[in-house]
Amino acid sequence: MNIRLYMLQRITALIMAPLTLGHIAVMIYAVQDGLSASEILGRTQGSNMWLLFYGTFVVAVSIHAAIGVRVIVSETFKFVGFTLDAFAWFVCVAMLFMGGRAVLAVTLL
Amino acid sequence: MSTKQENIDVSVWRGDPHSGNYENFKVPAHESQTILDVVSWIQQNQDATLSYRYACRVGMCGSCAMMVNGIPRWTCRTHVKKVLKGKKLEVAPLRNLPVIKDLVTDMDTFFDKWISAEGLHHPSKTRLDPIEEIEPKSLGRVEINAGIECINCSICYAACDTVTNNSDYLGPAALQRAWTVYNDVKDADKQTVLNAVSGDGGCLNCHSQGSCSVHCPNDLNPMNAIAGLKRATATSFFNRKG
Amino acid sequence: MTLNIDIERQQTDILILGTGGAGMFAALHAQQTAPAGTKITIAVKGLIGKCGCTRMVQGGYNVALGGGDTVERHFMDTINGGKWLPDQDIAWKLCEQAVIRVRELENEVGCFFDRNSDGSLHHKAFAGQTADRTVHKGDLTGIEIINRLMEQVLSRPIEKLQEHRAIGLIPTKDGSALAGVLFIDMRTGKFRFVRAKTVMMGTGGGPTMYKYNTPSGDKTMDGLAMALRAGLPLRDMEMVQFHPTGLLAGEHTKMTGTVLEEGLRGAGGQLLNGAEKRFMFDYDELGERATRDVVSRGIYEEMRKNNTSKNGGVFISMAHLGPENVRKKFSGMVKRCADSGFDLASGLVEVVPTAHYFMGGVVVDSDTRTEMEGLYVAGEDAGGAHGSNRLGGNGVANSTVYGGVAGDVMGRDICKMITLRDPDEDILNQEIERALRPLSLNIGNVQQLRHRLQEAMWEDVGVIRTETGIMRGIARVAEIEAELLKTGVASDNLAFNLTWHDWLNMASLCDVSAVIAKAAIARENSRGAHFREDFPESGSMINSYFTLTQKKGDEICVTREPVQFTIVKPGETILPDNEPVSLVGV
Amino acid sequence: MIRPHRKHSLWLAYILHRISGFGLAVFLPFHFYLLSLVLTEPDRLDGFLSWTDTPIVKFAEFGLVFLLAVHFFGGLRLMALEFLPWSISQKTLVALAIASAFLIATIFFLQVI
Ligand SMILES: Cc1cc2nc3c(=O)[nH]c(=O)nc-3n(C[C@H](O)[C@H](O)[C@H](O)COP(=O)(O)OP(=O)(O)OC[C@H]3O[C@@H](n4cnc5c(N)ncnc54)[C@H](O)[C@@H]3O)c2cc1C
Ligand code: HEM
Ligand code: SF4
Ligand code: F3S
Ligand code: FES
Repeated sequence: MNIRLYMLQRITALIMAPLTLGHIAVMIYAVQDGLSASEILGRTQGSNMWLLFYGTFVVAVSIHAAIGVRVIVSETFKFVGFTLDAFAWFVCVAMLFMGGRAVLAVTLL
Repeated sequence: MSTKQENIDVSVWRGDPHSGNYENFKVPAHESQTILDVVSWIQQNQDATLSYRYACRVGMCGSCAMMVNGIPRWTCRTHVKKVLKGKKLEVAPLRNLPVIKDLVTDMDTFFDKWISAEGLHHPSKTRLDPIEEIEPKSLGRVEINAGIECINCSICYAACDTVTNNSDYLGPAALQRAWTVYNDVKDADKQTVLNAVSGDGGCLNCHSQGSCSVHCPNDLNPMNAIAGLKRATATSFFNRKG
Repeated sequence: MTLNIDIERQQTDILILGTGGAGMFAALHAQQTAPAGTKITIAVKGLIGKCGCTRMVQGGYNVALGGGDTVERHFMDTINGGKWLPDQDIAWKLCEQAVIRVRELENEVGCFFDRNSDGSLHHKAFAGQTADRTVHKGDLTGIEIINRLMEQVLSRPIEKLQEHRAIGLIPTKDGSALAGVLFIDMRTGKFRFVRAKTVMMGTGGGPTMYKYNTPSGDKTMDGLAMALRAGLPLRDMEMVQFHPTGLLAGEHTKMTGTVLEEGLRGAGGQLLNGAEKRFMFDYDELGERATRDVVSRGIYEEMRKNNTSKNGGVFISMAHLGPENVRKKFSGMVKRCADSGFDLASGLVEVVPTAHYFMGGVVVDSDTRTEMEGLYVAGEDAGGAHGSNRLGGNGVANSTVYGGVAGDVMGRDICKMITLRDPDEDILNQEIERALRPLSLNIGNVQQLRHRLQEAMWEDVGVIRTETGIMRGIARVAEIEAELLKTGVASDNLAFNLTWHDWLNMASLCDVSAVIAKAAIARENSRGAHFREDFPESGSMINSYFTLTQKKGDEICVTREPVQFTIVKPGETILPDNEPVSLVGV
Repeated sequence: MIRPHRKHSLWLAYILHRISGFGLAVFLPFHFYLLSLVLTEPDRLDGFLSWTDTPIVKFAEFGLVFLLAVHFFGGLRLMALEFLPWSISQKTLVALAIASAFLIATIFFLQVI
């Protein structure tokens, strides 16, 4: 763990904190009001605000999770050096890809 | 004392760096009896070849730590009654350190890491200078006082799973010492300390498992000290960037 | 026995034995003083910095650094406390250099001693002194000192031989100089002979031949036993300091004998006999606040009268000072007692006098040189600084001051020593044979012998002595030693074989016990720690003598040597005329 | 079996944080996948929406929220511990974090049902 990874992990966590809270709040609020999922989608789709909201989340979570999994893998399976970095990058890119598609799906369409 | 002699069933890890297993002994119970007393009774009366280490026998030297029923403890100050499960006791060498023989571990890595963490004073003055006036309530001193009575017993080091999982990790005691050096107004080279503890095996690896603070026999709080180092590391990261 | 044992041989320039205050400072100073490229090796029976008594120092360190205190006053207290027996040059240098050493500890080594709230150094009052001069770090001063020294030593290019037990000082063939030291590498059980140009011995004495004793378990008089065998003269060997309040918790626990802090009595702690009655005022008008030797004798008297507690001691009681208060003020002691099952704050805790410090030691000059070229001795192994009694706080001052002196002197002397000396191989073999002896004998119980030795010394050469008692003690020690020489130890695995080392410990303890007893016979008066019921007077001060013990052939010879009053004579003082007698409480 | 030296709330909080973090890292991609079905197969949007009504998916989604809640509060606790020089008992924080996680997750669960 070096200082850059450490700081990135904390900063992304701090970014995600309000976003997750917001996300969960919206969900609770929405469902409580008897709105269906499709109505939520209706709201988010085409909105740049929500694109930004979830886009940021996906970027942050990809970085955050990649670093997190990197630590777990290095401690548990003793991965080091290139293998470890490659693994972390893979996680990051995969998350970005999956998350990116999802965000596009719920906001752009 | 006419009551009939009670015994404790003690299983003790025996072995060398390559292999080992537990052996069972029956040890007479006494009213005032520490784990160290139990272990040395075995060596003195039952198995003369049992190896263990101690020196001060009053909790000052940190030589006698072992795993007692799975928990790292100073054996000279652990009363048998405090840890007895039924009438059973299991004693093993300290975790996370190589075994020399039986209950004796090689503590060199622990101390090497202490030095790698720059856990030592970097003088700013000489023996010809007067003793510096330092208020005991000053901020740095309060931080130092909280951590300075460490006896380097390695109990925290044995308790920490991050040490187990990451052989580069400097460990709680070394980092705590570094934190005290970092807070010392007399120290001339705090940046060296910070560099030493913010690198690969440094404070950023700590996951705040807290086993160090929970098991420290002196009630010190290395977890807190490490958090201090993390803060200092982060601050200096931003300062250098900015 | 033919010796086809393989001995590992190695060499160094400066070899240091022990990692107490003396050993560590010797290493640091040698490193600072010796020419670049000098090889320094430090060998120790335990782990570096984690054994020995310096680490166990509670009360603190005497130094004349404030409050109107002066080196002269510290010196006069030391001489008075030692009942005019100290070597005055050694005592003077101790007091003078302590000032520098404490500054060095603070400024270079990184120790921090407690401060007053305004930031200035705090000095506390220790019994028997005329000024508040003891600097300390709470009541864990030794941990602060040794941990900081340890870090410095570990971070320097000094060769470490840990868990290496010195078993013999090996001279040259002509016996004039030291060639090197023989060790057992305890981890493997192998012998190692280290040749060195200079050797500093700082193995720290340790009167652990008494039933109740305070020092760490590794200290068993090895150094003095080696010096005795090497034919070096030892002085003041009858002088064993007892601490009055050792914890008494039964024979089967190592807690027994460990010190309950002096401050308990100072704060008003009361000593009660078996009937729970105070008794110290029967012996001294200061009651519990009298000096260590007086209180120890008071307790011992009660014990002789059988006015004892369950385990055969007396009680210390703190409860009348308010349990909460006690818990706050002596938190460390309260916690320690609680860990071993006693309630110091509100209950009664059994205590007993316990052998604490050994004033006797190898004869050295104030540069730590001995009679034998190449051998230097410092710390508790060296005699002369304390005379018949050591002031609380002068022990760690002595080891750190003279360890540093030894390092400096060796660092300079090494320049004159071009080559290593060749050992007397016969003596080397003899020492190996001596150590191997128990491995080929029928196995017995060494610990039982140790108990018997401790009983004998406690009963017959202990707190209160008489000629008949000491003679009986000498006979008992001889008998036990003879049995030891017939007692074997299992030899199937010599790696970390503690029982073998117990045997070797016993051998050292028996040798030195005999010397203590013989020196005690030779002193026919009572001074400081040495109290002869048959000679209760202190004798003429101006004709003071100290005892000198030396092994000649197989014979142990004790002589009396007149004390040289090189700085001040009894009845005089070096303090200026109008100085107050005491600054304490002024 | 939790080894004896680990039996305390701080270690428990650590392992919960680790498991929940890892769990999130494993399951979040599935969540993403579900959502992205919208993009790749718009026709199945309706199907998807009704699909979320099936108990198994609901349960999975609840699990995700629960993990997130645990990890979220655990993470906040951690960062508070690291960045704020607090000296109050960390144990209360741990308890608080876990309790809140349960609370939120349960509210959410009840609401969805
Ligand atoms: C409980 C206690 C409290 C004390 N409190 C005070 C106090 O408050 N103030 C004060 O001034 N003094 C105090 N003293 C006395 C003080 O500790 C000693 O005077 C001083 O520390 C001795 O230092 P040293 O370096 O000579 O020996 P030590 O510190 O005892 O070191 C001896 C070293 O030699 C090693 N050694 C022994 N045998 C061998 C061998 N055969 N081979 C290799 N190495 C060996 C030991 O393992 C150890 O490392 C106290 C002593 C005790 C026991
Ligand atoms: C929502 C707010 C979040 C916060 C406040 C947060 C906070 C943190 C923190 C502080 C750590 C460091 C733990 C340590 O070093 O011991 C961490 C680790 C981790 N996080 Fe998060 N996180 C959040 C969301 C997520 C999400 C959504 C994921 C998954 C996709 C995730 C996955 C991980 C993983 C795998 C780790 C590594 C765990 C470990 O090292 O034990 N986190 N998190
Ligand atoms: S911090 Fe506590 S447990 Fe760790 S080495 Fe120091 S005294 Fe031992
Ligand atoms: S147990 Fe280990 S992970 Fe950190 S808080 Fe203590 S060092
Ligand atoms: S023997 Fe020294 S701490 Fe236990």
